[in-house]
Amino acid sequence: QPAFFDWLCRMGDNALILGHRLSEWCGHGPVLEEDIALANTALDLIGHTQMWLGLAAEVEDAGRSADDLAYLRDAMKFRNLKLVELPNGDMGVTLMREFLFDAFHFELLTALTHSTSPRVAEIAAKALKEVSYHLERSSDLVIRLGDGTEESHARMQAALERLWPYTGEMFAADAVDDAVAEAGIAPELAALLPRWQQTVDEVLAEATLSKPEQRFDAQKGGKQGRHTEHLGFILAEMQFLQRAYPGASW
Amino acid sequence: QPAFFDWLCRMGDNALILGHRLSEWCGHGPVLEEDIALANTALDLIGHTQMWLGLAAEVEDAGRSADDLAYLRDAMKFRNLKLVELPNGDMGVTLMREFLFDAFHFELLTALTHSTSPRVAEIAAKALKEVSYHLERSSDLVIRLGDGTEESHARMQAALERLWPYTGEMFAADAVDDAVAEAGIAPELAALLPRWQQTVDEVLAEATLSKPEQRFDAQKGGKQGRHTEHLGFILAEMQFLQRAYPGASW
Amino acid sequence: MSPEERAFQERVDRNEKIEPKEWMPDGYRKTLIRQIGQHAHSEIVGQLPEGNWITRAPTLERKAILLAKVQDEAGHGLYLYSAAETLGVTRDELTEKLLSGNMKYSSIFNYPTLTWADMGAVGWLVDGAAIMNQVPLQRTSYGPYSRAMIRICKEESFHQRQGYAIMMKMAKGTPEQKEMAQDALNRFWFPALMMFGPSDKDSVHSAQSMAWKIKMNTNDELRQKFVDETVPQAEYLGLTVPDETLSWNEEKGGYDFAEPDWSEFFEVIKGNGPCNEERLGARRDAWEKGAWFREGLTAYADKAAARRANALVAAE
Amino acid sequence: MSPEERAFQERVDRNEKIEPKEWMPDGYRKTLIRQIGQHAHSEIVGQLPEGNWITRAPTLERKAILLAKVQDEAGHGLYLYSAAETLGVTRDELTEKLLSGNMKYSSIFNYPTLTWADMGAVGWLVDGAAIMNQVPLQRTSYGPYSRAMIRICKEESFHQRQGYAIMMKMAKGTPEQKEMAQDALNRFWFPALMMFGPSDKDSVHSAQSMAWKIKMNTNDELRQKFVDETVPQAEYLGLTVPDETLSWNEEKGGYDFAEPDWSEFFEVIKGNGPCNEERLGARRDAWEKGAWFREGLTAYADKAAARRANALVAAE
Repeated sequence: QPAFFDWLCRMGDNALILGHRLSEWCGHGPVLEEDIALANTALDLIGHTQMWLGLAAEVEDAGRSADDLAYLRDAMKFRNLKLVELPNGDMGVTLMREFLFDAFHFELLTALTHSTSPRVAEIAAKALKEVSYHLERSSDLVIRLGDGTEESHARMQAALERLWPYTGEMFAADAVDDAVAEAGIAPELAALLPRWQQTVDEVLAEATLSKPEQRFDAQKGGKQGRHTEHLGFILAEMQFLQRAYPGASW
Repeated sequence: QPAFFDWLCRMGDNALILGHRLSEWCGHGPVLEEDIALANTALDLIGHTQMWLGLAAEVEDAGRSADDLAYLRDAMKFRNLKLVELPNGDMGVTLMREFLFDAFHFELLTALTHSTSPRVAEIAAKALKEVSYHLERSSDLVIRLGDGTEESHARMQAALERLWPYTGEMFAADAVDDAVAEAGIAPELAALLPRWQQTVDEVLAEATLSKPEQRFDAQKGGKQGRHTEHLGFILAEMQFLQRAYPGASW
Repeated sequence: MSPEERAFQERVDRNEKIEPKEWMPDGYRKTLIRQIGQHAHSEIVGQLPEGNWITRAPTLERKAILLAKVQDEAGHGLYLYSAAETLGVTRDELTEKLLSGNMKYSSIFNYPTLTWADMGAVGWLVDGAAIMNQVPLQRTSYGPYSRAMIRICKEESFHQRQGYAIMMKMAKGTPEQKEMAQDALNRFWFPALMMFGPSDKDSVHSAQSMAWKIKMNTNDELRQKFVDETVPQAEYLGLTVPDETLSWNEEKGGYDFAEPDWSEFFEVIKGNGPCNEERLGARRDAWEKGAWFREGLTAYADKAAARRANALVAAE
Repeated sequence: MSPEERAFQERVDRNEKIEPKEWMPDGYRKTLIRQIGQHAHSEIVGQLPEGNWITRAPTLERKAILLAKVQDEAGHGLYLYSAAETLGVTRDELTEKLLSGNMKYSSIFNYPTLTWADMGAVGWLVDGAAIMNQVPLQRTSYGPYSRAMIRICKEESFHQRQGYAIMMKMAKGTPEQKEMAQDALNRFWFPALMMFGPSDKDSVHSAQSMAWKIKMNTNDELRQKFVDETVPQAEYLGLTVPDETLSWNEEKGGYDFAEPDWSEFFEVIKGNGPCNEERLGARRDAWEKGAWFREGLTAYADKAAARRANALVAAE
């Protein structure tokens, strides 16, 4: 049960923090269509956050709500991947991150539709529809920008190098992951790796980008609450009103 | 008394917010000497904050401390000038802002050493020593960068244009300023303007910079709690720990 | 009036819609491009003051609602740019004009959003005033514009209700929340009144635009209507409209109210508003930093087209 | 050994200080440049993890103390670069080597500061380990380096006490604060042990450096000393050192403790630490963005010199 709660927080926190990062682009995108698409993706992710953290709150059964979990935990208690909390960088970094995460997210949710927990399966099915579209869109843009101008190619390659060491954390299982896998709630993370690699290989090839040679798992710890220095600043901003006006209703 | 409190908050908040902005440069300055000088100026300003807000808390006599005032007021209750909350921009903007403020700060503190309030006079005398040095340094750098390369000249001129509309607020007296002036606590703000103008004119001339033609008082309201959108983000960051862990001792 | 012009005016008078490829007077086309373009720009720039609070929205639900709203605004920008494009101007041309300062956007977006209550006030007052302007424009003479307005008005009135709901929460909330709500009303009241433009007597181009049904009501008519609808809403919230002269005028069946400070209005238009520099700066920055992105997509499209052409040649 | 080298070594053995203009072996000079340079770089990069919390310091007093501390570190960087410059290398040359990755800085600064307790842990453990390394270096053979160390050690021990004071507040504070304190100790313990370098048996260059009195103690000696001093301090705080094997060894009069994970150490040195990219990125960024500033000051200095020269000519 504590493992299930922890795992649900991981699902919710990934959606929340990535949604936060994407929403930072609002009004600042390179073309109007992109502004809309990013806001839309952010909106989907906030919707997922409500579902995952809502279920986490139920499972915990300690009187906390999804909002309490989102707004009243400090960084040590957040369970998101380091990948999703990195700063947006240029649009290349933002899109490459989306793609690398979407490709994982898609495989994970697909597997979760067969979860032994009906609630999890139900949320996954809802989210999967949206995430299929996220992946379609981010793959497409990675390909077009990778195989665009020299500059767009260079930026996409740089983005890939920057993010690569953070991707391994998605597949690095710990005791929490093992416990939910054993209960049939979630898949073995390692089992998702081959299909993720295949998607990534195919898209990078079409995008004329080279897979980095560095280790892909140098940067871990987010799932256990050991984050980058960036998360604290995200939370300071995100949680300000709830912290400054405790108990107020909005 | 409420006017005195408000006025003391203005003094303290200017120091606090400008100190905050300068401290953002820590470790990111263009040369080591500059890193040190900016940290030192920030440190002086935080010291002034402690004195002004400390006195404000005493005058208010409502059980609040200087830290309470710094960490538990939201933006509407902050009384600093808009000038000091603007983002740092490049080092040109940062130094030009310092100069424009230092030149005012110097005149103001000089006058305050003759305050009818011995406490105010005492704080002003302490702060004046440091601010004399701030002004000396920022004038010198404005001159050297204004009369440096073409690029440094252009950046300093751009910084001046950007900041100019925010300078008039320093001299725009309202009921609070009138009340403390009448009580002999503080000078008439308008009386400080000629000497400020003279300092600015002299330094800009030597820096080969042109005084902007726009209005110098288009941007006001900070002293009355109507700020720019930037202040809220400063406070979210600055106040995080006090807000997240109410009542904790640090 | 030439025979063509007369025939055109008669169609307008009969409430027929003018469609893109049909003949229209040059002035009609130019005025429409200016008006629709400025409206589009306003939607785009209008993302910024509300976007400012997305990352700080106080609950997940409020965050989702705000995101959806800002996204709608970008969508409105899209419809409107498309409508303008039917008049023979490209979106990029219009954007360049915005960024160079040759075209304006609504001055209201040069005011800052300082507390969460402003998310309420913007929805309630700013969208409210916008709707007041836009509802009649659903019947405007230019077909694509009229159709864009119909879509937009539907969404805007939804936004206005959401804004009012936020104001309600704030006005009925803690003392601090109520203070924020009142402060937001204080700050946005007069700028909202300015959204209808200067008094009719000072307004240029109005008569011709009204004859062409590009403008359907006078500025003063709309402003009066707005005040009459909004004052009772403020009362219901328990908030005070920041106008001491406000009073019900039985005879005219509407409120008497103070004019906004038009010198402030003209200062803001001149660029001296609280956020002109931030707003246009943000848009310029987005445009400049996005150049590589747009160029990348174009280059890919060109390559893809060339590849398809080559494939066709090879197949023959 | 040449006669010069022999004479040099005898001076070192007699604890005479070597001064800048005096003869010294090439290897001595090079090793010192590397060591002092890396130490200087560590002070500069070391501003970043603590700088990360200045804007979020929880009280005005803590903010002032932290600002002063980070400022001291920059000052230490200055002394050390000056000491290195006496060996015939410029600060800019050293900086370029740092930024290109050809010179290192202490790996400890590649770890993030995640909570306010880290401001305590860094002062207590990181400055503590640094002092342990530096105190003996006050007696190092190279005069300018020795004098820099004397100044630095005085300030560092002040910093260490401040860090310990923060830990005390946290460890004796609310349950959340205590949790942060324990977590900080958990994260910084082994990286602090790594600060003394690999075990003596794996350490290159050590013997020569010790003969030259550039290095005064072996890595393992210092590490043991650090553990022996620090463990009781942790106990006094009521915190648990994250080493289950830790135990008092009566016979050796010191603690037995677990070695850090040296593969992690080498990974961090290779660039795979949690913050390598951020730290070096921040310094590169500062350097690049500051180019116009440095060039501006240089240009002004040149102009001013020319003006003085002209004035002299005119006066003659």
